[in-house]
Amino acid sequence: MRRAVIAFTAFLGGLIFLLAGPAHAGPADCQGLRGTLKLQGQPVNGAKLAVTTEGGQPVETVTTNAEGTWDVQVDKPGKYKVTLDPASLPQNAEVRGGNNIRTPTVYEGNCSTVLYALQPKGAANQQQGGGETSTFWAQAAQLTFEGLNLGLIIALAALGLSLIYGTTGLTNFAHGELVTLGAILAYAFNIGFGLHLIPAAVIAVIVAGVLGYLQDRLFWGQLRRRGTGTIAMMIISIGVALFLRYVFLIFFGGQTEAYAQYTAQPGVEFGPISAAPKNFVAMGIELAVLIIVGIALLRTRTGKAARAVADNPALAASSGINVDRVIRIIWTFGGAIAALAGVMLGLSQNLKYTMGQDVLLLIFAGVTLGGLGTAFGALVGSLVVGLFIQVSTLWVPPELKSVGALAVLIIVLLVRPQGILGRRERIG
Amino acid sequence: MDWITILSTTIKAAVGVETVLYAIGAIGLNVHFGYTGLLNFGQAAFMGVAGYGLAVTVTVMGLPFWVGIFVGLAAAVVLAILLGIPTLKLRADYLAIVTIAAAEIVRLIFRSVQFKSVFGGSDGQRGFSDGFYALNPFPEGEYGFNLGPVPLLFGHRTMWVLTVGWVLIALFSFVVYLLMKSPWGRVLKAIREDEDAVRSLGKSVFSYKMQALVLGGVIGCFGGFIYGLGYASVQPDVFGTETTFYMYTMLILGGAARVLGPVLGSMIFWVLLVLFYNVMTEAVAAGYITFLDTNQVGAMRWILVGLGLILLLIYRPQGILGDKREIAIDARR
Amino acid sequence: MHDAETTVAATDRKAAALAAFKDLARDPGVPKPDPILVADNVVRRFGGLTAVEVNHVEVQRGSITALIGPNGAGKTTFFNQLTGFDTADSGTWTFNGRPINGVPAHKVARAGMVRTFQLTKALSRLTVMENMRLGAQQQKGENFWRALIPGVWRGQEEEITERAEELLVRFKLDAKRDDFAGSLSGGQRKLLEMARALMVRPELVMLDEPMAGVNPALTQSLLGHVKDLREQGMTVLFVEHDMDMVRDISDWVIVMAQGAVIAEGPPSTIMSDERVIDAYLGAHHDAPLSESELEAQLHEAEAALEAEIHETDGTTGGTSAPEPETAEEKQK
Amino acid sequence: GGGGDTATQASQSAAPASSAPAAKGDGTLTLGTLLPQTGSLAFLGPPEFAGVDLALKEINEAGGVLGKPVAKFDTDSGDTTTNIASQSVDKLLAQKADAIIGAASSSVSESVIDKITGAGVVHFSPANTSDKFTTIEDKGLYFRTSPPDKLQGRVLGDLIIADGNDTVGIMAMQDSYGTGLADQVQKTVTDGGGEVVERVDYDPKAADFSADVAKLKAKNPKGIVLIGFEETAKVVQELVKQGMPADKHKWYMVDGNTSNTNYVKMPKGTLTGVKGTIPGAAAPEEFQKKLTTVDPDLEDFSYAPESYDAANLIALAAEAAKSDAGVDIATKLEEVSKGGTKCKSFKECVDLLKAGTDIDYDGVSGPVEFDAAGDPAVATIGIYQYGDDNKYATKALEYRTGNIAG
Amino acid sequence: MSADEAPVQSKAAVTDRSAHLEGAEDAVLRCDELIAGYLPGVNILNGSDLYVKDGELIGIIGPNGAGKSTLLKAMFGLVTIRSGTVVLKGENITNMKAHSLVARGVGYVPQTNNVFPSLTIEENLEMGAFQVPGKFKERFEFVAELFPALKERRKQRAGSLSGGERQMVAMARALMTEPSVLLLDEPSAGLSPKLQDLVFIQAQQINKAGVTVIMVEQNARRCLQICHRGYVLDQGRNAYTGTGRQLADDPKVIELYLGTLAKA
Ligand SMILES: Nc1ncnc2c1ncn2[C@@H]1O[C@H](COP(=O)(O)OP(=O)(O)OP(=O)(O)O)[C@@H](O)[C@H]1O
Ligand SMILES: Nc1ncnc2c1ncn2[C@@H]1O[C@H](COP(=O)(O)OP(=O)(O)OP(=O)(O)O)[C@@H](O)[C@H]1O
Ligand SMILES: CC(C)C[C@H](N)C(=O)O
Ligand SMILES: [Mg+2]
Ligand SMILES: [Mg+2]
Repeated sequence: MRRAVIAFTAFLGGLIFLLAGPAHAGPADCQGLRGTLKLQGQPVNGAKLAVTTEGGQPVETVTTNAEGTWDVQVDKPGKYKVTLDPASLPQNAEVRGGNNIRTPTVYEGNCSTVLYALQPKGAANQQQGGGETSTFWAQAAQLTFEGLNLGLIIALAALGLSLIYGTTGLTNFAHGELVTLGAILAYAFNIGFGLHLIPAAVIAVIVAGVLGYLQDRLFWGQLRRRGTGTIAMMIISIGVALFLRYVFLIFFGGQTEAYAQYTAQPGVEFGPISAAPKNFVAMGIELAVLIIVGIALLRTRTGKAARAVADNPALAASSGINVDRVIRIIWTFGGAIAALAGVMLGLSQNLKYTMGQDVLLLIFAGVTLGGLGTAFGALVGSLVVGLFIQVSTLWVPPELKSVGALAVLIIVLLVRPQGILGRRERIG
Repeated sequence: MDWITILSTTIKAAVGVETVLYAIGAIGLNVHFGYTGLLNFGQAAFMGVAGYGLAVTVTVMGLPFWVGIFVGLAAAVVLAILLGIPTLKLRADYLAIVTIAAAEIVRLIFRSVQFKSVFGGSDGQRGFSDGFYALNPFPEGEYGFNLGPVPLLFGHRTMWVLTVGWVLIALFSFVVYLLMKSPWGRVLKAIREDEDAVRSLGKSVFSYKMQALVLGGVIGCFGGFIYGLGYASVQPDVFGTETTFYMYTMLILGGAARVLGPVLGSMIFWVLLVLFYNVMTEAVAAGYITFLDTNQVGAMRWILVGLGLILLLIYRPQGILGDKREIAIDARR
Repeated sequence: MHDAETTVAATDRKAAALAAFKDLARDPGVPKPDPILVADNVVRRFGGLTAVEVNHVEVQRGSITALIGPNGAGKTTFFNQLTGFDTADSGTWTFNGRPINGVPAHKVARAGMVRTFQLTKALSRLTVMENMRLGAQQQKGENFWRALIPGVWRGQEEEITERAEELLVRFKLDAKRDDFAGSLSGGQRKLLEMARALMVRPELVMLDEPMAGVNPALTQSLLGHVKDLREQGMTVLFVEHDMDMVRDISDWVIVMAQGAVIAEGPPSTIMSDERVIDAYLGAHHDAPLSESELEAQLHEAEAALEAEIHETDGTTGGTSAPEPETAEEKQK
Repeated sequence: GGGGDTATQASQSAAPASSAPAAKGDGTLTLGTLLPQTGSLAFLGPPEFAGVDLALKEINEAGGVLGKPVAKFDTDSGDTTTNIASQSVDKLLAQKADAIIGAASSSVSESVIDKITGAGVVHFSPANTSDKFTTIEDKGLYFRTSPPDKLQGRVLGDLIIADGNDTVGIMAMQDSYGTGLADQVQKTVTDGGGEVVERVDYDPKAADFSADVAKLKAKNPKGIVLIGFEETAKVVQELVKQGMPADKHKWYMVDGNTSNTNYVKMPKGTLTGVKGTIPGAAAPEEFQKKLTTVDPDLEDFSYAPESYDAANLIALAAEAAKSDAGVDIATKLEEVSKGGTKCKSFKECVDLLKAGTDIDYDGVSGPVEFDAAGDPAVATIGIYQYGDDNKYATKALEYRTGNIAG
Repeated sequence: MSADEAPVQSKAAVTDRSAHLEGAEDAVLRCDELIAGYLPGVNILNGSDLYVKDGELIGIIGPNGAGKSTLLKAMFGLVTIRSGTVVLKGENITNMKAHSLVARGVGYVPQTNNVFPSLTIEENLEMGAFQVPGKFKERFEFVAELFPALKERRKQRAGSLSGGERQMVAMARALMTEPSVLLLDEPSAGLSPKLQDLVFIQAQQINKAGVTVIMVEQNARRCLQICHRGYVLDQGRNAYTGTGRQLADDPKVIELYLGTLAKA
């Protein structure tokens, strides 16, 4: 079945190529209708076409020549009616879809082309008739894959956000820009310094980690020391987001860019799924990072200290935890992970100075859905968001795909106000 | 450099249509966030449903202007209730995300091709403001005065919008002032601090939150009307998350939970934005700034706005009118 | 000393309460002559843990009832169920004969049953006075439309303020009147919490460890106030670990352990109940330690310590540990 | 308005009576630009600014307009998510701009057209292609050098049919440009005997386009039409990834995404054979060179010719009207664009004008003949084809000139 | 109700600092004329002095809002000291960060917010032993014996614990490190009588082992019974000082701070 479709497509491709050459070599000042009739790549000679005005006034009746072409010049621009006489077609040919009447419009000084797609008799509409259900499931499989792909990238970005939120209580609206930063840094090393993307990405992630460290050291940490409240910090982060985004615009420009390697990597078929090899590698890396960080947070001393700081910084300090140090580590990792997410996003899609901002809402949705401040929550929530966005397009128009995911967010929170993995606080 | 133009546009921006509409939206937000502690990040949606309510009623259904205003108001109330029922039981930060999500859903529906015949797709709707301008008491011409060499003049249409707008601002500020001094406002502020405590004192938290949500939404929806009427058009992307962000910025800038905070914040925001931009374009054009070209000035202004916002909050975290003591109380305990 | 006149007045109500309890059996769940609150089969589980499993309990109207029990016995959780702050897995309870299980918290409070929180809930960025005012019920100005016309609620507001001021003086918070509640000390929060609950003018006030962290001298004077409340016809149900207080003011004591009511009775008898001593009071249930007891305790401790020091000798470096004897000498 | 010239034409002035005496006809032609420095069209800002700058340079080298050098103020149009455009217009109006060139996006133009035309200023867009502007209420002050989507849609649709695509899938950016153009293509294709088996209107700001492409894939169309801006690069990636490369399906692009910079990093041959349509006549190469003298960093040239022509036309109309007031310019714009001695540059035209000759300015972007609605009546659409290097030859396969109307 | 009115204007307050200066000479930890507060311009501590000698058990009592907790927090670097000094074993530690004090052997149990709600009990205790992770097992066994309830529930999140259970966790957390100076802010509050006893005994035992203990208590009588010396703090100043027994028997202190209830 599948094989047949592919073969047929290849055949069509050939057909198109054959058609492409001479079709529009007509005279520049042409006013009328024309067309070419072909059956399986071979011109159809002697097919009869009757051209009438819209009202039915006969204009001309023509027969296709040896190249299969026909041409009717008209005096007045306007709507015309073209009828192909099916009887004049070769025995084995028929018009696909069966409709042999066309109603094209002729514009002043221009020729309009009229198309009759011919097919061997009985070759029932292969194009659409390929069994709706199998297409549905193939599409569903592809979309599920896309959902996982997107979900994992979101999860990575969400993890960075969740780490920082969890430790400092900062709702960081500039997180999208940290994602962008990673992508742009990798771009700079990749294009600017001519490194291969892989080392470029590694360096970018490291640099972003260092920048994350410095950001806390020189900025957020200072604010904390001044006793700036979390709401003020949140608004400050909006300022930071604006600042960074437009700095990117100045240095990177407003256009879309791609990395030097792996762009438009041709897809490979895996059963019903068609995907680029880079997607699989990226997903593997993402999953590994997510799980390692998640476990580290649960098991390592620093991870626990991070959660302790999140709960109560003063008490953490009283327990001998160097709060500033823990927060700095988190910022370093958070920045690096966000950057990695950026590289992955840039790899999977393209780079733009607003790329992070564009996914910020999804990141927030993922974090919230999973339960704020829980590492694995971010993973679960983001996967749900990613899957919903993609799979929902089976039923809703793609332009509304975010609606599905956001609606799910609202519904889940209705049932579990604390998020999927979140815990309710006790009262009293 | 053309200082006269710079001054003129800057001063005009302090009272201009943008200032008015953002101020109104921010007043509503102040009721939500400043007083009740509802982190509503969907304020733009309230403006949106109002603007579209008006636009669709007049252009698509062909009904009179006043009916449009009524429909817009009703739409805001309905949105508040629809949004409130599922969300008001959520913790503040969850509420924030859900309201963003809801607002995005509203915006995406406005801009979708599916409903293009009703909402006009991404271009929105226009041609519904005639009813409003028909009421314009100002005859055609320019109004204002010259401040020395600086002309501060508005056309009659703008003048009419501004008059209505500032009257609304005064009205809403007064209402908020009255309410927040009253026991009703006290309950809201208490909810902001600790819902359970308020519950234990016999107040229906849900009902008060809902009232606050509706009130803030209805106030905010007038911002949507002013937008629609001021520009004689509505477009979906104007009612995106950014708009809400800017309103928050203004609110915090002016001072949350202060009656005039949002108004002052909005004025400062737009003045700074316009001033930065004008000065920089002029400076680039005149060759004083050489490291930027004109294309980058637009970006530079947002950089400066971001920077200004950061600095303001660092040095005055409570906002211009805010109370330092309130900030010093750690919200965590 | 200070509450001479209240003591006199108190006697009749107290006597009435005592009389009501006089002939009651000392069994858990014993029926009271005039119960204001009756709870049946209240169960609350958290995962595998059964925090509350109360078969039957009644609270006598006009009395001061203490609810005691070891930490984690389920006292607070029980309060949460009764007042609608948590949903019980099962159970029914009535207040003034009206079933109120499943009723939301604010309605419970409006019905006249008000609780305080063990971990205080101060409304941080409201002043102490605003905190108090909030407690008052049926405020005209709490209606949206009426709030817009100050004239409508002004008078009532003044009356409320006056009442609040009186309470604040009693609770020694008058100096903090215009400070943000968020700036109060731990003990002051407890005081505010209780004063605010009293602003509601409840029929039944449920206090969750009201005096933990409150200065003893102040506690003492506040006890007088609580007794006053009883005189005004209020019913008080309180959780407390301070046995002096329990003994001083309660007419009746209910003991909970592991979620269930294990004993009930007047304070004097309950404190000598074997189960209660075991589960709750421990060896030194009564009165502060006498000198000799203290000595005994110390020696015991020393012995244990001696053993420990021998074990861990050398591992604890740093500070030069003084000889135990020195410390003991100093004590004498 | 001041000056005797304007007084004679006052009767046909649609502008409101101005109480500020110095507002109009001050002798200096002042142009304002309202073009994207930020926002979703930021990438089109540079060529558009360059076009205007080049025209201005040439105009002022040729002695300016009405004997004075032309003044110009640049502003940002942002995009529809901000209110920047409106602020910018306020500023330009305060600076006494006589004509405003912009905005690029139809949506942005729509949001400020009332403001601009209400002030009696010419609103001249080099890039708006939405059909709406043909019929919009504009007091006769709105003009554009870019052809409404009708023509491009027609040409593209016919091209698709001529190439034998009986099943067509359309991916269109969801805005007035994208959906308008897609509608036009769809209509032409359907009339010509093809079938549009899937039409996906996507949100250009979407995080990714895999679902949109998956929809297309399910229908497996022969021809795929990509209508959008720079985000098309993402769509292309997705098409390649999901197994619908250009060598299996026929891809078609449009002016918004037929770019020589957008796809160069893709593997060789990704776009081989892909065709794209761009409004504008032949031989822009020399013009492009001139542009790079104004802005050496230019990579894309879309709408630079239209911007250039817009500035020239305004200047010529001002000369013809002997006034720099917006309303006066507007009355002459149609005249200088057609019916008379053909001329191709400002210098050439202005000399003819000074000699009292009726001129017909033929621009870089095409013949530019305004109809009564202020749209170009005739325009040329070039059909370009990509080669192995993922760039298209600057020489088109074919140019089709046609009337927009009809 | 005389006691309710007017806070104490103590005439008997330690007016002569000489006693303090003299006693403080060989102190492990001493505070001199501390001035500190939370809000700008409002001082909560108005020049309080305090010293504690090696191996001493010190009690601090006083009315609510006197500044007892603030004093502890100031010593521990959690409230900014505006003037005055804190000296630990000869080293000036004024305004030093809390975690570095922990490294110097100071432990602290706050009055409120004294557990990490989203961490399990075990993790809470692990945080207590943050700087000496090697000792965790051993110390855990020790505190588990003191508060068996904790061991049973080791995997329960502290946020769901009852008030008293939290207090146990808080106390246990501080005991994880074996500090040389221990600051306790109302450790017995909210505990059952049985456990209150335990806390006081434990404080004494720890003290016996050579740990210097400073204890703030509203269970004032009990506190004064076991402490070597006591301070009465009022309005941010030392109102009375003396040995525990002296204070406990002082009629003025009884009237103003201790009450007569517990004397029964
Ligand atoms: N949300 C919850 N999740 C899990 N366990 C809980 C939760 N709430 C309470 N518990 C457990 O239920 C038991 C009863 O708690 P409760 O707070 O009612 O005790 P209490 O009697 O008030 O104790 P205390 O005197 O210490 O305040 C405790 O063991 C506590 O750990
Ligand atoms: N975070 C804070 N911000 C502002 N003021 C505060 C803060 N914490 C405490 N205060 C004020 O400082 C004073 C002393 O508080 P502190 O907590 O030290 O009292 P305390 O002696 O420990 O009382 P308690 O016995 O009730 O715990 C109180 O008046 C209180 O209002
Ligand atoms: C810059 C252009 C591609 C803009 C597009 N023609 C529009 O009208 O929106
Ligand atoms: Mg409890
Ligand atoms: Mg304290």
